[in-house]
Amino acid sequence: MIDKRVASLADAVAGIEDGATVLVGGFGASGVPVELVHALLDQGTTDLTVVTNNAGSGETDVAALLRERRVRRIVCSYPRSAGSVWFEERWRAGEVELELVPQGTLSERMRAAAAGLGGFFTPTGADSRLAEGKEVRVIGGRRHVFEEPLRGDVALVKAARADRWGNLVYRTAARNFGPTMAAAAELTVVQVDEFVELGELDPEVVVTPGIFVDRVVRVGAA
Amino acid sequence: MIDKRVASLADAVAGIEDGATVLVGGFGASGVPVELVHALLDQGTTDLTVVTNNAGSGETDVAALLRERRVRRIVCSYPRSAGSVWFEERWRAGEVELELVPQGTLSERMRAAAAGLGGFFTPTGADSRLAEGKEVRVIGGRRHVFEEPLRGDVALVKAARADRWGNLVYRTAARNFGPTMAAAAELTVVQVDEFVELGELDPEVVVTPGIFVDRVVRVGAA
Amino acid sequence: MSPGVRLEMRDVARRVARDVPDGAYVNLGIGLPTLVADCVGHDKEVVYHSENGILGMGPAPAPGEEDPELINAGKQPVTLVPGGAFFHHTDAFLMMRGGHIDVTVLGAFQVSETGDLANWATLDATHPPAVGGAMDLAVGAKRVLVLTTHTTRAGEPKLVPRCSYPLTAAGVVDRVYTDLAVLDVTPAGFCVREMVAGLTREDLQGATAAQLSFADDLGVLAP
Amino acid sequence: MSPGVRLEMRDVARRVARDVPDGAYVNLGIGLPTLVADCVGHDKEVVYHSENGILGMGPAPAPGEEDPELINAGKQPVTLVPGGAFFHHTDAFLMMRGGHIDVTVLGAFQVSETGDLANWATLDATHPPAVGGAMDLAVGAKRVLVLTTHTTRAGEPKLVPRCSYPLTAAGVVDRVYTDLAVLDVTPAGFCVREMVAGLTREDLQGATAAQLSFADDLGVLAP
Repeated sequence: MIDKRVASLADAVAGIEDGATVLVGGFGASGVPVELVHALLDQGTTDLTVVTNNAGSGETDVAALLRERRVRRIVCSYPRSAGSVWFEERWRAGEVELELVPQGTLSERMRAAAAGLGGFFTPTGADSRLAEGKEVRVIGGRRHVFEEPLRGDVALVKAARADRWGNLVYRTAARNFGPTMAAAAELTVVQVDEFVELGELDPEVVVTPGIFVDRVVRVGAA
Repeated sequence: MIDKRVASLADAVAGIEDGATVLVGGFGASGVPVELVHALLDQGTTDLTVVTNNAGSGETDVAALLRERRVRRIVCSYPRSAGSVWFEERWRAGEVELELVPQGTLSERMRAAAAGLGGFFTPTGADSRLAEGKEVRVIGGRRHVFEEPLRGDVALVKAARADRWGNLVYRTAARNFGPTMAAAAELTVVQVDEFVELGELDPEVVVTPGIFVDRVVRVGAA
Repeated sequence: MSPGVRLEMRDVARRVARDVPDGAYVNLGIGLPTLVADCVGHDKEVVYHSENGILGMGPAPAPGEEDPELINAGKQPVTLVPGGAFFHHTDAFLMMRGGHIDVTVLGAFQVSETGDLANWATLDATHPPAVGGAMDLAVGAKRVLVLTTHTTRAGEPKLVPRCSYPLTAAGVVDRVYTDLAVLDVTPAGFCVREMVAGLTREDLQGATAAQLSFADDLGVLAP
Repeated sequence: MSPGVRLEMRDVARRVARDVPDGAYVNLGIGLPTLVADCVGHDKEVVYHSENGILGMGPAPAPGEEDPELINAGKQPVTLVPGGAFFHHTDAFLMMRGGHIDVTVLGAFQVSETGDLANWATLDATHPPAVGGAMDLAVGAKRVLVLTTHTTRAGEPKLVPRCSYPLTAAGVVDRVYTDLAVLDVTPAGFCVREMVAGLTREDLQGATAAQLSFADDLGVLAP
């Protein structure tokens, strides 16, 4: 019997270890698994490498992890935004290491990990200083840079609905990094708004099949 | 005004040139764009490179192209099957060149073309004779072989429904190579069972967005 | 040059919009380029792409109708038009990186005469860097248009022989639209196609660090 | 060895089924391995994957209920169970290649004592080659089980020091189930875990080209 539903946010993040690489979904405030990130914060897990598109804003989610000095390293495409105060503070003080990755390369590197690839060549960034120290190869007359797969120990993802097998559907643009991150981590933890019965999700419409999902928790549950 | 619908199968394949590389969807008899392949046959196009998972069966689709000596080269993972008589005949006579590619690598190479990548490293096939002549690199202690992107001049795809923008949904396992091939070709031609009004396909459920599609034809239309 | 000769950037955006073909798949960079969508005529059907997984992005919703998850690359609320679709980030970037976007309009700090683009980082190392989708779009779109003021606020030329700012991508820019001119990047460098009225060739060259050539059928850049 | 000591392959499949854990995501190779699905008890919930884009593949449909598009890797009609999902080929192989499949059961021409697998091509060059998903599964599944007769029809051993047939993948096989024994591939070579009743260690070694060791707790291989 497969039942990936867990009863609480604490159960959802249980066992995530200090030093883990954590993929955190979301783009701006869309699709961010806020409650899961705060559960991780409450659990006290620290020394994290966080892979995420933005570095949080204000006092919530990744910004809160940065404020509480739980993040050793951040792999990110756009850490700077209105309200990314805690990232800027920690970065300026040299307390957090930043690996800046073009957004498409960030996504593609996680997909490469999900697909078991050893890496790929892309023209994105090949002419830029982000290619420094990396292998560059001319393919078809164009410079390409070699990019390595980027795997997570954990992925924290937000979706709309799940069944007990962990099949997921998302809502509008909140889908963003979810499907790729879910497939790229050893342990994938998902927060959803709603549980549905097995068989209720149309098989043509499942976006993330349950094979990629380990734990699902409903947020806002009593 | 975007309207990718064309009136006939002949219009759908018009302009496909001799010598073209044609990606043909389908797995076994599932999801094969039979009518489009026969329209290409009727048009007389020849000297083709055909990229497809199986080499056809009996007297239809790719088997018919082989019978009529329209195929110079076939890139394929499993050309041998019950009924692949014409492939075997042409191959034995040295009349068709075969590039054998592991099925996942075939699919991944087309995706790499779709994604603008210069190639990737995969462990699949790295220990086998299919890696002969290719770059092999040990990554993370494991042998990987370098595989190049595989792009089509044309993709022939079968889907279930389309709107005038070329948004597509498929039916059950007939989806197979369709979404990847549609994205990996210069000219993507799709046969569908049904046209629907723009806006009728749920935006959460579109599998192939119209950006990948150039022409759509309804088969069985009067 | 005489003051007031420069166009408003909104008018330059209108000029860009005229070059967006009917039926095009278009990605507009954040900031100034988003002005272009408002200027594309209703006689054209253009499909807007957003890097966070949207095709068929529509205008801002009415106040109170915002969906906090349905935002554009600049994190502003948007809508979806009929025929639109959602997909995940990796597919969104496959479209950008794989040559599926017909036209992108980007801002710039500098453009070089060989089409190099610098639009992601300044030389100010006290500011944390951020790149987003700038490099993916610059290398991947079929046609890269740049919409920018001709000079910086301090009056320094943005069209240069060679970028001094960190490169986004080399040799990618096709055409530049400024408040003074429309210029193509050609194998021979910048070629001016249109200039605003009241400007001399010498004025324009004076505001440009790169060497300019002028099209035989030089036109007037008008809103 | 005495005739009749060999198990029926259907019974060996039943033995394999016992090793499939509850909740596992499983891909069964075409041919013999498909027998395993029929033998997995209803006390377990196992999700079957098919390379052509199916998770939650169910048994064959009732006659007359076949959907010609809904087939398995062997091109036979199948069904979908509640909780199942369809996806495209590249995602199906991402699951296989990326370590998402817990268990795969494959056939073999030969398995070497270092876990090399040869199961895609014979030495007959007059036959066109075909590989399908064999290599993807062999390198990508978390656990690779082989289900095969212990010897060929001609009586030649399939468990060998080194494969003479073309390799599918090197060092990938975890366990082999034959009509004579269950053997683990260990750093020290094949280690016999179970043998059929009525067979001596010498008999088994005689039917095997590779050197065998025997587990301390050697068991009986029974259906």
